[in-house]
Amino acid sequence: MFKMALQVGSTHTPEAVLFWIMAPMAVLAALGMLLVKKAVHSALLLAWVMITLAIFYIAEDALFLGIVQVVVYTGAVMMLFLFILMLVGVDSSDSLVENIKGQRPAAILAAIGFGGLLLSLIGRAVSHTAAVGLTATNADGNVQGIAQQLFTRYVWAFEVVSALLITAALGAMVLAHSERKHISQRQLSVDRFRQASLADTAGLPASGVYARHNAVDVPALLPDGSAAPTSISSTLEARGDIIASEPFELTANEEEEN
Amino acid sequence: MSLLTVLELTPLVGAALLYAVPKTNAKLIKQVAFVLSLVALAISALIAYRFKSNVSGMQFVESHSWISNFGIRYAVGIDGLALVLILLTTILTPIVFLAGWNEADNGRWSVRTFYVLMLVLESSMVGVFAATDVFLFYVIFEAMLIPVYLLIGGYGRGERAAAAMKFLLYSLLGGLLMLAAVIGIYIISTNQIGGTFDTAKLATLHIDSGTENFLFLGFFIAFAIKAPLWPFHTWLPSAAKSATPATSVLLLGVLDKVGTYGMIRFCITLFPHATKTFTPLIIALSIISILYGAFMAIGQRDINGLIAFTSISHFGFIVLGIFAMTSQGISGATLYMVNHGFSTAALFLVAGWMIARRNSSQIEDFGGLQRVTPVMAWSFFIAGMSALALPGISSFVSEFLVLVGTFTRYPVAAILGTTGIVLAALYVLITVQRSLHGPVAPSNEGISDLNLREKISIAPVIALLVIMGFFPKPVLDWINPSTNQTLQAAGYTDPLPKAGK
Amino acid sequence: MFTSPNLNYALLAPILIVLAGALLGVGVEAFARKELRAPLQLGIALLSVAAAFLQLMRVRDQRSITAAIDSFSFDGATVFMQAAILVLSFFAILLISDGGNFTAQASAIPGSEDEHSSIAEGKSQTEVFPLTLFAISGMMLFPAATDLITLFVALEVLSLPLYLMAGLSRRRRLLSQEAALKYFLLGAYSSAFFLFGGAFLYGYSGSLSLNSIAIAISSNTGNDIFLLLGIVFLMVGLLFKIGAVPFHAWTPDVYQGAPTPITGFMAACTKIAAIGAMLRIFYVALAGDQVQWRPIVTVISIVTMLVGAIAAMSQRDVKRTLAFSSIAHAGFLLTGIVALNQSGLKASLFYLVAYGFATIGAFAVVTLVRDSAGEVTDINRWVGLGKKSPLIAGSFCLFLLSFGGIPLTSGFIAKFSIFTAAYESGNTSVVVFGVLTSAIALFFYLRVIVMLFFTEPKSDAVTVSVPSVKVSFVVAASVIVTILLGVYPSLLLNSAQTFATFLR
Amino acid sequence: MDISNYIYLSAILFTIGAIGVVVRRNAIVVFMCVELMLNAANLAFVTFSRINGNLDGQIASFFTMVVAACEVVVGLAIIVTMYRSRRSASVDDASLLKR
Repeated sequence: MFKMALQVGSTHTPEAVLFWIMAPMAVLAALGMLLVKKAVHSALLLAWVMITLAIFYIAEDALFLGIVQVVVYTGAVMMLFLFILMLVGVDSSDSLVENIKGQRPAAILAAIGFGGLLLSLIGRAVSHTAAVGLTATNADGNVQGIAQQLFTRYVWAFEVVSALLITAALGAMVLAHSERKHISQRQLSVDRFRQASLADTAGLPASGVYARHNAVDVPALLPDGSAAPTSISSTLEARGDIIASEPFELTANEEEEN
Repeated sequence: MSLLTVLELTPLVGAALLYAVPKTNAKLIKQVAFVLSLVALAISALIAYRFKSNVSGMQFVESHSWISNFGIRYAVGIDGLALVLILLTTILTPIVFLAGWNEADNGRWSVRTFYVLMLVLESSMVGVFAATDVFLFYVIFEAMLIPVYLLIGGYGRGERAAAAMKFLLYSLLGGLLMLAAVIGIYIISTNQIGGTFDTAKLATLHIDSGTENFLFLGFFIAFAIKAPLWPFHTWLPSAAKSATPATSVLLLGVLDKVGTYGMIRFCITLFPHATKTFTPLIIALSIISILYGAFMAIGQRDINGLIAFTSISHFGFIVLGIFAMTSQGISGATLYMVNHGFSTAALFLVAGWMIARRNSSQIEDFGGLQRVTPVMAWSFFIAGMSALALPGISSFVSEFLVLVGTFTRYPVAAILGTTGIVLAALYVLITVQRSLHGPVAPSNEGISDLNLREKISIAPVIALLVIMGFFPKPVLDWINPSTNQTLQAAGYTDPLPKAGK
Repeated sequence: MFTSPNLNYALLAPILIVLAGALLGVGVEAFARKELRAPLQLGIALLSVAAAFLQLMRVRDQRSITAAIDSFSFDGATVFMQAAILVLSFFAILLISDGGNFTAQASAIPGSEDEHSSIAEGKSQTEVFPLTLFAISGMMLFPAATDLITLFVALEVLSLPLYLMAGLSRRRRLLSQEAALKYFLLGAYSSAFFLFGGAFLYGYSGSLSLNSIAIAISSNTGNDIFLLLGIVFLMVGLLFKIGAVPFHAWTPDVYQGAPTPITGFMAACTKIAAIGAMLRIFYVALAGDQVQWRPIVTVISIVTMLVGAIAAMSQRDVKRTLAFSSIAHAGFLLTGIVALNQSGLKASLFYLVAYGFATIGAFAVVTLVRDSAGEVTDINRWVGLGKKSPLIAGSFCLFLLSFGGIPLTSGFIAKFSIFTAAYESGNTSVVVFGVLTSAIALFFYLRVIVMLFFTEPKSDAVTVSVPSVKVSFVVAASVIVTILLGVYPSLLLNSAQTFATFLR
Repeated sequence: MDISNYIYLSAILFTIGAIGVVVRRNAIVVFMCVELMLNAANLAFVTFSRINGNLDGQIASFFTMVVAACEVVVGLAIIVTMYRSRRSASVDDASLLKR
């Protein structure tokens, strides 16, 4: 499958070793991205693929891109992904249940066909490929070469990209920024102490407690003052360890006194 | 500016004027519309007066660049064929205005809208017959569907929305096929003589036969739907049943003639070879139309349905005459177009009055009208006789010419066509017998006869039916040069009379 | 060693003016008082679009392919399409500014207390205006770009604001956010295809510029398989953008969910930009390889027309119906690409303008039809609208007739000229299918007209809100243009003819 | 080693990304798959840059990275908004729109 005949398009052994170690791992990581259930794992696998690519870029005489790949892509973009995953919930995972029956096998089949076709076409194409290599082009340094191109030939596109950056910032603002009008906890407590009376500064008393005795063998009282036998554990009842509830019942005149 | 353009603009100006009249003043609106249609009639009379019948080719020619990128021009001009059809239009329009004075009162929209649509329709009918630029013809051909659609859907009876829709869809479908053919012939002209839509120039193109057949079919199917020829006729009965009498008259009397007119003007002139190829098929279709229409008419209980099916039969005759490719055949067919216009006008108008009075369109509901309403009954009788092609009434001449013209080339077809006449006698007489004679049905006793307005409006139609029956010569004089030209373009000459005749 | 690049700013100015307007708009968001923002933003947006148009008219006769080194071609087609985009955007901005279509606060959760209070406070998300201006600048650049990088950047500049704005609907916000998500994911997906295709074209020709790709094709130096892969992937990306079958699935959802003015803007202007770029790519860069791509585009064109027309019939939502109609129109427009001749370019230019005006007008009408809960797009509730407001319903019918290609509307001339071009190039099959599809499409346009005019209104039918000056202006202008271009198309056809050139 | 192996790798990664977009349901994962596709395209650009012997491909990659960064900002903002509204980032749950 791999044609070794083309001398111009071939490189020295170290790169081959690098490629044959890293490339299969990258493919496995990419496949894993598809197969793992948790989004976070997918993100980490993608980061791995990106780092692999960065190494490849450097191996392919694209030093600048290799660095940018690590800094911008793996560093910034993937971190953003991870942030969002944290926000949405790290546990967020896919249900791997199919929604449309037969969709997944069909998609996989189509993809294998698509990929196979693609690979075989490329396979036919590359036998004619002869690489020029970048040694001459990079004579003044890769970064210098890119800068030269970027600020002359592609300066217009470079200028227009600024519109894109502003759009992105503006877009994030529109969707995420909301004017604060919730009062913070701190403000709430300050307000509490500034009010006229300090009577309920520590908070209001808890509502409705009706028991007059705190032993477990004394029944609770219902709102109308009568005892509630069911409030006593049935074990105590079976053992007969119950105190008569009458003394604790709230009588009518007692209520009036209060 | 050619008088033709003036004639096209007059109804449009009228339509614009109607917007100056307050919407509520229905009477004034009707009067303005009627007067404008009379003005149009006068202008067309002037055109007819100035028309030179001994000159072949187009007269009153006018041509301006319209869409220069495609070589499209506003080009008008008439020969005898177009003249008679324009006259048919301008004569029938004031008649239907007068006859259907109260038709618009119960429509979905206002009276004004009705008359605006009618006047726009008149203008576009004149335009479609006058156009000598294929693109202009096509645009008007399609655009005039909209007013008819709105007239049926907005002012008709019964299942009017559905009928209007059916009409529009059929016509638009045909129109689109024609559009493909129009584009095709334009491209061929671009390659050969520089892009043009001028009919005369297009006739000089050399088209390879496969393409020509396709282009011919594009045009022909559009016209066959319009004409309507079996099997493209199914929209007609429902439209005729739902439309108001005035709309029906213009639709069947004039608008559908665009189909047969287009066959002569475009199919035969532009595609003579394809015409030869398809003639047997078309003759067969027209015979089927004649017989099918007649049989269906016999079985009809609805009076408008009856008229619609008789029309299908008559259109069969017209198409038969056209594709017989003899001078009598084409002249007869052209004359038939005019006569059929007046004959259907009479039928629809009288039938409309009958239906309005009786509030039913079933034939068996009209028993003994002869005794109750003699004038109406006689009018209906005469109209029926013209549909039957009784000698002495106009249709006879044209039907005779068609059959004679056909016989010299296609004897079998002519004989089969003659059966159609017998069937016509059957369905007309049965209808007349059922509706006019016999005992007076009790519910019919209170029916009033035609009032003065109705009498005035039907009188000219009946007069024309009779006059044209005895004295068709002036019209034939107009028609004949253009007939000969058509035959010449198609490369036919009249077959010599067989020895021993 | 480093020579500073020489840009022709006069020719880039139309784009730069719009961008400047957008930046000014961002500044207004940051510094202006709340109640001042909306009028200021509207003024800035309209002024910058108008100024850009004036500048464009000033330099319309200049031609240059080196205006921005090799990235930008200022030729006839560029001028025409930029002018069309600017005029239509002007209308779209008027619609956008017409109150009540956008959410009061995008960050508030739908149905929350927060949302209610921001509505009560009468807030509005005025960032829409700068976003629109950014999108316009991208649209202006996209059909003019002559290298793959600029094309890609322009594609993103025009898409990102649209993704955002699709999610800002005031009512049915969940639906709207969902539309934004779908639009975004599929848009990004298609960008990836575009880019991958670009990579292969670069691999084929060794250059990113369209002209060099054309030269590589004509000199036949590269590897044909790379070329084929490049064309196919690039095409997939572009077909996604114009909503051609089989990449059309997003269109109805996004059209339905997005705020109606944005839908109109998207439908009219994005189509011009995307078709414009496609025309340039296929006419300039890939014309030499037509044997490979022309059959594919022909088939896609036919299938797109058919699917759009047939699927539209079963729709019950006005906006979805219009979406499928736009799919069908994408098919018709692809016919112009298949034609691959000067008439094809001319016809496409005319078609885009005619379609753009009818579309903006139609969506303007959609914003007007409401009930107490807001816009009503259920077609069954539009029944009998013709009786209540004949003018508005009549205009809508006119736009539909134009979509259907009835004579004396602009749509007819557009279809006529594009079919003529295709016929001229020998692609009769496209014409035949085009005509057939027109017939099918007419069926559903007529069905809507019947509902509006020939059916009695139901009790729960909707009202037409009294149109503001802005909306009436948009509707009236669209009506006038649609009729004028139908009756006297030479007005625009002549300039389409003059400007139908690509500089190479 | 043949340089074209990088192109095979790029095609494989692109294909995996393209499948991922279709089969995965979580919007964030779908988006990550798009990123994978963009990375694959970048690898192709860089490799072709080496084969062609000019830097245009590397420039294209650079632009792709910038553009992708912007796209991520916008895309994640949209996804977060969606998530806040309905507590789910699944594409399937986003199906109010009629299919």
